[in-house]
Amino acid sequence: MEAIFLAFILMLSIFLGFELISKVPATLHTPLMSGANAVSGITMVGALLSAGNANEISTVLGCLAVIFATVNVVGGYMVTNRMLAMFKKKDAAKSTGGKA
Amino acid sequence: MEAIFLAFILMLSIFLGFELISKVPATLHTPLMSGANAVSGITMVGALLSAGNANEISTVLGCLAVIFATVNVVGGYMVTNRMLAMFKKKDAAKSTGGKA
Amino acid sequence: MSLELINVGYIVAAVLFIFGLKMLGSPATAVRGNWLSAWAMLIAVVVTLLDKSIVSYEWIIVGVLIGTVIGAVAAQKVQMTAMPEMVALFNGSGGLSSLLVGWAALHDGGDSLFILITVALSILIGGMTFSGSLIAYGKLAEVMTSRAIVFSAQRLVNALILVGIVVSAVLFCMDPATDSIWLYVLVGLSLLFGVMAVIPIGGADMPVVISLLNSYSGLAACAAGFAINNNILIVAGSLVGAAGIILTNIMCKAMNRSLANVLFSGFGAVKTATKVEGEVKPITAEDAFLILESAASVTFVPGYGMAVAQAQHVVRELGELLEANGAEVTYAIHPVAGRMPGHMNVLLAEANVPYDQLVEMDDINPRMNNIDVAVVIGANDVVNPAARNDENSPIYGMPIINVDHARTVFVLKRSMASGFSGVDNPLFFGENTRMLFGDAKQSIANLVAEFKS
Amino acid sequence: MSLELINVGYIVAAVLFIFGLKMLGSPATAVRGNWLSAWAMLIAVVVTLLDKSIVSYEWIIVGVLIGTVIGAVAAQKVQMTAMPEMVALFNGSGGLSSLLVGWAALHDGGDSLFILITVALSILIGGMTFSGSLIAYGKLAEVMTSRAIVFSAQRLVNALILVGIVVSAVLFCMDPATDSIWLYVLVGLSLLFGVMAVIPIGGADMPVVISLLNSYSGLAACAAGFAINNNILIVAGSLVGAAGIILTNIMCKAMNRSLANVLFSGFGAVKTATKVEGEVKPITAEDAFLILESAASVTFVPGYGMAVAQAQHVVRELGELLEANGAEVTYAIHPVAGRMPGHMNVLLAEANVPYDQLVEMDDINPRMNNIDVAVVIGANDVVNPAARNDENSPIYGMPIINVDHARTVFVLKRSMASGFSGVDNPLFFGENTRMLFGDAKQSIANLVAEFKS
Amino acid sequence: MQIGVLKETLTGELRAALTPQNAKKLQSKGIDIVIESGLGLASGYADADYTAVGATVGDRAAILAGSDVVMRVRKPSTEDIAALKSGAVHVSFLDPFNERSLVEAMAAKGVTAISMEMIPRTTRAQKMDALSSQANLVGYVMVIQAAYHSPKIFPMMMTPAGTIAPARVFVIGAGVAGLQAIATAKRLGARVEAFDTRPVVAEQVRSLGAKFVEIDLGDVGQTDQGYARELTAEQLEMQRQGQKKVIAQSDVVITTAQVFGRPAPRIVSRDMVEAMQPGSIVVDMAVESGGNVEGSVAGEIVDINGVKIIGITNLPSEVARNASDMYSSNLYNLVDEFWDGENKRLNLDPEDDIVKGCVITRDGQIVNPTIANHYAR
Amino acid sequence: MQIGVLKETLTGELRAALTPQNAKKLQSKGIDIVIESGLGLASGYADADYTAVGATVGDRAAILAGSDVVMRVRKPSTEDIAALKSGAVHVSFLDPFNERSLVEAMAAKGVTAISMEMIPRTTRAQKMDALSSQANLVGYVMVIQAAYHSPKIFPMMMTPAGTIAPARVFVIGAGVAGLQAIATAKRLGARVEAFDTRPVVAEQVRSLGAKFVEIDLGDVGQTDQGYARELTAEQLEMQRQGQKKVIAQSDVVITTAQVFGRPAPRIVSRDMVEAMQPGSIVVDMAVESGGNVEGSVAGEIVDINGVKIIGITNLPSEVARNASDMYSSNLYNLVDEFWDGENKRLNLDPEDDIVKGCVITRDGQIVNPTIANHYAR
Ligand SMILES: NC(=O)c1ccc[n+]([C@@H]2O[C@H](COP(=O)([O-])OP(=O)(O)OC[C@H]3O[C@@H](n4cnc5c(N)ncnc54)[C@H](OP(=O)(O)O)[C@@H]3O)[C@@H](O)[C@H]2O)c1
Ligand SMILES: NC(=O)c1ccc[n+]([C@@H]2O[C@H](COP(=O)([O-])OP(=O)(O)OC[C@H]3O[C@@H](n4cnc5c(N)ncnc54)[C@H](OP(=O)(O)O)[C@@H]3O)[C@@H](O)[C@H]2O)c1
Ligand SMILES: NC(=O)c1ccc[n+]([C@@H]2O[C@H](COP(=O)([O-])OP(=O)(O)OC[C@H]3O[C@@H](n4cnc5c(N)ncnc54)[C@H](O)[C@@H]3O)[C@@H](O)[C@H]2O)c1
Ligand SMILES: NC(=O)c1ccc[n+]([C@@H]2O[C@H](COP(=O)([O-])OP(=O)(O)OC[C@H]3O[C@@H](n4cnc5c(N)ncnc54)[C@H](O)[C@@H]3O)[C@@H](O)[C@H]2O)c1
Repeated sequence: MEAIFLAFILMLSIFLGFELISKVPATLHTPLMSGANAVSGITMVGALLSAGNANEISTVLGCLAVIFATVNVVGGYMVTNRMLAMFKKKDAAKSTGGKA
Repeated sequence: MEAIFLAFILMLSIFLGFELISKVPATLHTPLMSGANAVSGITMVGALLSAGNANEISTVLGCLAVIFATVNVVGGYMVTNRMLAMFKKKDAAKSTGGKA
Repeated sequence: MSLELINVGYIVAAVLFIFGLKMLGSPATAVRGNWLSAWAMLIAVVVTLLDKSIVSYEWIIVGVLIGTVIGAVAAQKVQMTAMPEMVALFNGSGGLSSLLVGWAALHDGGDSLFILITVALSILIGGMTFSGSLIAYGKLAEVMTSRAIVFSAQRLVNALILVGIVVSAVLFCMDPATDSIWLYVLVGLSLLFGVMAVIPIGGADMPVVISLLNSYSGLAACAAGFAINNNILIVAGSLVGAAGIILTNIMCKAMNRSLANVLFSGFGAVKTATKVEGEVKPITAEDAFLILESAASVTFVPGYGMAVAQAQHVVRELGELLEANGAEVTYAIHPVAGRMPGHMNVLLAEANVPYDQLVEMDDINPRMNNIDVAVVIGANDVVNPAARNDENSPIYGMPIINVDHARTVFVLKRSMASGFSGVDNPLFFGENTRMLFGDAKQSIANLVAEFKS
Repeated sequence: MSLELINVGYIVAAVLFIFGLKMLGSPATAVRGNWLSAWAMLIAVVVTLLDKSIVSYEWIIVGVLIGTVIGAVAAQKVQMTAMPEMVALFNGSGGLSSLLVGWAALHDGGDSLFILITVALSILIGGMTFSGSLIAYGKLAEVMTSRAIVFSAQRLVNALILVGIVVSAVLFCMDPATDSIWLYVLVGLSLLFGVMAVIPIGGADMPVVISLLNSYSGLAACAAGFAINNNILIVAGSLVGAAGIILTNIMCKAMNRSLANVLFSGFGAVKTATKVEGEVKPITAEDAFLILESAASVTFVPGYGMAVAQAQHVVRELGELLEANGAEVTYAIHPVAGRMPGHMNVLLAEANVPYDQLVEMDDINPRMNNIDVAVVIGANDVVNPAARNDENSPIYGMPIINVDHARTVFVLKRSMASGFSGVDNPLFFGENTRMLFGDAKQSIANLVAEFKS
Repeated sequence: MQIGVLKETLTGELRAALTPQNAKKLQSKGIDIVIESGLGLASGYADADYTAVGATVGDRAAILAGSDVVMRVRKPSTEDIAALKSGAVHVSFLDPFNERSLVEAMAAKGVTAISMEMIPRTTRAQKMDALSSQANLVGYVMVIQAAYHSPKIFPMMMTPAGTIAPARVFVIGAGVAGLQAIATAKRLGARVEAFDTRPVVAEQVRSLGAKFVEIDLGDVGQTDQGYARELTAEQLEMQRQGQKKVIAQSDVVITTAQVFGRPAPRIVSRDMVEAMQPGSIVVDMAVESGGNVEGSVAGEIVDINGVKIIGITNLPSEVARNASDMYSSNLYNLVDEFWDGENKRLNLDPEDDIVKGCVITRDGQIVNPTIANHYAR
Repeated sequence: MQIGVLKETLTGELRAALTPQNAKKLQSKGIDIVIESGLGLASGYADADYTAVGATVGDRAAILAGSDVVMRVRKPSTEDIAALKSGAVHVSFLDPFNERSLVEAMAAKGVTAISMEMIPRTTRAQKMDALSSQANLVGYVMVIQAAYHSPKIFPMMMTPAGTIAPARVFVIGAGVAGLQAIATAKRLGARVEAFDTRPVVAEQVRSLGAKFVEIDLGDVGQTDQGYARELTAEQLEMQRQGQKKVIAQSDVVITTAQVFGRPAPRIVSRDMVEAMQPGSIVVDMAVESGGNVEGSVAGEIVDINGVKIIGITNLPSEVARNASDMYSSNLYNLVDEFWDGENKRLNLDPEDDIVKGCVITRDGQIVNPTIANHYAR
């Protein structure tokens, strides 16, 4: 029965994912890609569970997984943020430029 | 744990419901409302389970529920279909009218 | 059939419901969407029948037969114009069913707190959906007055009912006998609450209310789903619940109102509701577009406002789009439109409107009642029916362009202000008049954008 | 903390992820969207750490610290221009993590077939995401050639690898030892497959590939979620998987290509990739709009084609929209544009273009390299750089409007046909030239529609 | 009933008070139309065109003596008045403010005199408003005159032999004629600016795509008939100063400023004209009522330092065909409005707004209060 | 080097061959400019304007004798040619096809004669193309002339006193002048139709928003210089028939049909004119080269049954200011194109396309092959 629930969840999430992103301006393509990439670092949760596990091999694999996942998460969010900030700056520059 | 899965499912479904309907032309408001109403007749599934139940009171209540739910489902889909058909006819009339 | 397999069926049904709802939102796919959704329902019903917990089928068959006959006959017989009230009835029927399912769950389900709460919720939501839908039906079918019914202390009464509902629900959950008095109280109050919620809303707003009740009936199904622990009820119910709210919101927007305004305006505004005649009916560019799109003949009536807005170029663009769309387009020029003789000619010539589309007042008036849409662009005095009807009007006797005889009139102006001669214009309150407020250039540009999107 | 409570945290995280992704799609909310999503991640991580099955934290702390330092330093140091390759690396890292999580699940999870299959899937998808991302990085950072790498029998090799993957996965599931040789084969082949899938794709298409790989890494996380039976991994992973595919599709559309074309064109079309010079680069109205929207200075260069298309009215409309958008708009008129002296003046005056926006060739040319976008509307000879550069050209010596010096040039015409003087125009092949094919009026109208939607 | 239509006697007056089209419409109401021979010749209508629709051609004296309604464009001579039959209705421009003796003669003769200038400017009366219909054409004519005499073209042209800047046209007074002048000059591609003392006009000028020159004159306003109020001497001076620079830059200046019932304001002084470039053109529409421009001479083109001041007097006659059509329609609409079909007569109800405005004399009295007041002062 | 610019002697010729602006540009190249007194007066330029930019005012005889380049608008007299210095360059309109004696005189004198008519019609030479620059203005002028003389207004007006239909303008020959005429008439609000024998013109006419009248003449085509070919007698007849109806309905007919180097085709016959409404206007641009319209007289306005045929000859002089500016720029561009800055002289490379086209005589020879052939025939 658990598998059934998971299947429901999977199905609904996929649909939701499809619906969420509809019309994105080209300027946002890269930040959005990068942001989505950071979310895919959610595998970190799995890595944590593995790393904290009693089983030794699992711990080792998990620890490696934690490293990589953290790189993905931390780097991903920061890079996205930098991209979006640049974006904002340009807008600001434009509007002040317009006034000058 | 089951409640957790159900909550996930509920949350995702609600989000999906919000995302599904975005820009609907006014002419479709009524058919869409009617179509959604038919879907809400899904309570029929519950009614069936109740009516088929061993418990007597449940059977009675369930049987009534089946009646009402069936009215909703059958009537709902048929009415929606009629509305949409009228819609199509108008379009057809227009295009032939244009040619005449 | 195992629960797992049944649920696989439910997943398929859910997918189809999702596609179906999505497709219902677009004219090109709506018909197929409805079919998909119907198939989904069939699948859900069939796999459910295979459930091992169903021990007898007699009652089911009887119920389904009765329901099918009633539903089918009603759906076939109903007049096209009576569709909305029929939908209201169906919707109420679904709500009642959820109420019953919740109730039945008491008898065969467990009695964990979780289940009790969900049962109470299905009764509450199902009950108010049912009674509210009946009232909506009554108003639309004019079985009862379609006016907003208000009385003093209405708010107080409603508040009391709500308190009563909460109290009885709590008491019921604390002592969950299947024949608990609180259960009956809850049922009664829920029904009452549905009635009270809908009576103060005017008949013209009923479609919005039905859409909202429809959303509720989805939630009721969802609650029932929790009560009997059934996935498809939860998924489909909450889908409808959410989609219904969005749709309600869209419908409110199309009427240029907020949901709160629709639901509660009745309480405050008894006056506006009674003043049905003389009501100004604003329209959005989106809806105006839909009407224009299906029009076979459109006449533009420009006035001084078109000149002020310098809208001539976009007007011609719209004219061209309408022509491309198969409509016959004319520009009806009143001799005194504008502020100098030939004012409109200067502008329309500048915008390259072909001369043969310009028609004089005397040519257009006799065929005005064959015109689908007359679009009045910043004209006022020259389309003022008071010049025809009201002997006391200072412009009485001036021939006007009889746009009020057209099937539909759009008036594009920025406000309800009067024109050059300073007299009020009854056209704006006409039955077939819709006001598209805003700068004429902007309004027309919006229409053009609609045509292009 | 009980599993239930942890999952409540997960639900909150999921809701935030959903909002975050949605908001990332719109410029106004993107920054907040990213923050929401980051919070969601934090919540998910924190509640996970409360899980009772976690017995030791040392390794975790070490791992997190190392990962944080690497990620933060890399994200800080990277040049703005090198962002895409950095994203590729991060993505690969995530993929590798999923591979490892799947693998680890073998050691502490059960070994039901379901789990084995999901483990195999996480290894496959995670592995190919990892190696594919590395290749994408290499191409973008020009660590390796950015050209499409193709060799004969490539299809055959790829097919063999795929077969190998399936076979090893099946064999592994049939005999699921934690040190099964097939496990290692599967890992190796997955990595190889990622490499093989990306090398035949040209460097210019890498962003699309990264987006696709990103979608895969979401799916990998999802698979890992099934392997360890974790809801948030499934929800977030599949959200990213689906959203990534949609985004990939949007990006392909913006490049006017199909996904299949991006993924597989390398196999067939070695030639087009090398012929970079002398290539005609068409552009869609949508993309032209995006460039125009962010331009601070736009100059229109009308020619005879504008007259033929009678596009003057829409041109002025576009000009107004651009001005409203904050751009400085000019109309550069070449003295011989059109077919009679002053031809463009007649048309632009008709369309009410203000006189002070008209500039002469000699005024605009010196400041052309500060112009963001020059929009050439049905002009040809008067913008032909051959008049400047090609001594053999019959129009050599005629002064032209140097649109080729502008940052970007859009040329609106119907075909590659030459103009009045019949000579070819190298402008059309310029590095910064984009051809917007079609009737000029229609093309401009499309741009206007984009601005309005 | 008989309507007689007289041929114009003033030299240069090419208009006719009735066209065959309108004659036909009147005939179909059962009215007998008698015209003087040659009535429409100058506007392109032969006598035959009139007789073809049923009108008869009559002798001038007979028309005067025998018609119940006499129509013409210009004011009558005293002899003509004497020849009218008592009780007849006489419709024409009359200039009643300045033609006191004529008006009194008509009153004495017992004629009902309708002055076409005095049609009130209400929305309802617009179809009879001959001042507007003629002023409208005049606006067009003035621009064509200016273009004809200008050594520069109006539109901008960017050509291989250099760029021709658009002519700058400045229109002073944006009433009916002024607005049409603005529209016409704009059409020809000129860069048009305009000024008027009535503030409401700014929006109307902009509605034609031209620029309104803002000159702050303090409170000005307009009469309830929509006419301009007379400016104080001080305001007039402010206006002159404000316009000076604009005029100096203009290639064409068109003045249409009039104040109903008074001499036209003098707006453009000689020094302003002299500050203009040689080859510039000034058109003074108000030349007959005193002139807006210093140095303009009625009926002449004056050259001041290479600037031509055009003082053509009978501007509507420049487009006589359309002017006749318009004027004739105005008269037809007037008759139509007050026609009593049963009794086949004009029913000029003294209580009617329009009648109140335009009927000057009736039953031996000067019945129009504005005119009566004016004379009394 | 010295450039001398002569005042025009032909009566009614108001243009000047050089304006102060261009004089200044030439001066800044190190060229001495000498002008005849009064050169620019008629186009609004005083002698002082020239001297202000460094030109000197000289005596006509001295200019002729002392200049290396002589510029003017119209062709020289034989006396003027005799007074030139041998080897001088003479730039003007020359009408070389018809002025054989003048050309031969110039050759005999050893003058390099540049004929402005003969500038080739290539994209590169457009800036020197005086035929185009003047024709362009003429297109505008013809419409203003027509509007001035017409008793009807051009634009449509729907007014309280009835609707004025737009004037119908028919333009025959849509070359440079014809296209500008179409544009101008359109601007004024007329309903414009046009016809030309060259099929490529249809698109150009439509690109101005006017209607092209389709008349099937069989194969016509154009020369590689873009000029029209002469029609056969049969084709001309087909054209006349096709146009007849359009002309009868038109309020204004403007003809610009020319065939380079030959008398203008006779397109509008007397019966067509007679079929027009009284008050209609015909403008014949080709009146000097024989006339497109039967009955048109150079320099006169002929009235045929109420239809006016305008045969004004020197149309560019109607807008003398702009015409001078354009022509002067053409000449400046010509000098600029061939100026040898190092040696401070004109370098008329005989191999250059433009030189080949426009230089008629040089070193005592008639070097232009087209003209030489024409004379030989
Ligand atoms: N033709 C002539 O020669 C002449 C001369 C003088 C006077 N008149 C008089 O002018 C009147 C002409 O009638 P009409 O119907 O053309 O004009 P009108 O009665 O003056 O009405 C114009 C309407 O346009 C609206 N408007 C103004 N600016 C607008 C904008 N930017 N966008 C949208 N709407 C705008 C105004 O309403 P909002 O403010 O609500 O937007 C106004 O009600 C008649 O009374 C006539 O007698 C005519
Ligand atoms: N100004 C004058 O007085 C004059 C007189 C005679 C000749 N000329 C000559 O004309 C030329 C003028 O140069 P130009 O750049 O203005 O024009 P051009 O060189 O003739 O080029 C016009 C371009 O417009 C395109 N076009 C035509 N119809 C179109 C439509 N409906 N939509 C979009 N594009 C369209 C054509 O390409 P597609 O077919 O591919 O669409 C063509 O390449 C010069 O060579 C000049 O010498 C000028
Ligand atoms: N109600 C109607 O339907 C109707 C009909 C026709 C005219 N009108 C209105 O009547 C008004 C008068 O029109 P008209 O053309 O007959 O006016 P007019 O001929 O009396 O005067 C012409 C213009 O000159 C202006 N003027 C006066 N003194 C001036 C000065 N010192 N400087 C600059 N300008 C000066 C006036 O304001 C007016 O606009 C207009 O507003 C017109 O719209 C209304
Ligand atoms: N290459 C360039 O840049 C350039 C420059 C200037 C002109 N041109 C071209 O040269 C061509 C000639 O221009 P133009 O105005 O000097 O020509 P033009 O003065 O020689 O003739 C005027 C027009 O009359 C037409 N015509 C001749 N016989 C006719 C008949 N029987 N009926 C009707 N029309 C008749 C011709 O086709 C021409 O269009 C035009 O196409 C013009 O575009 C090209």
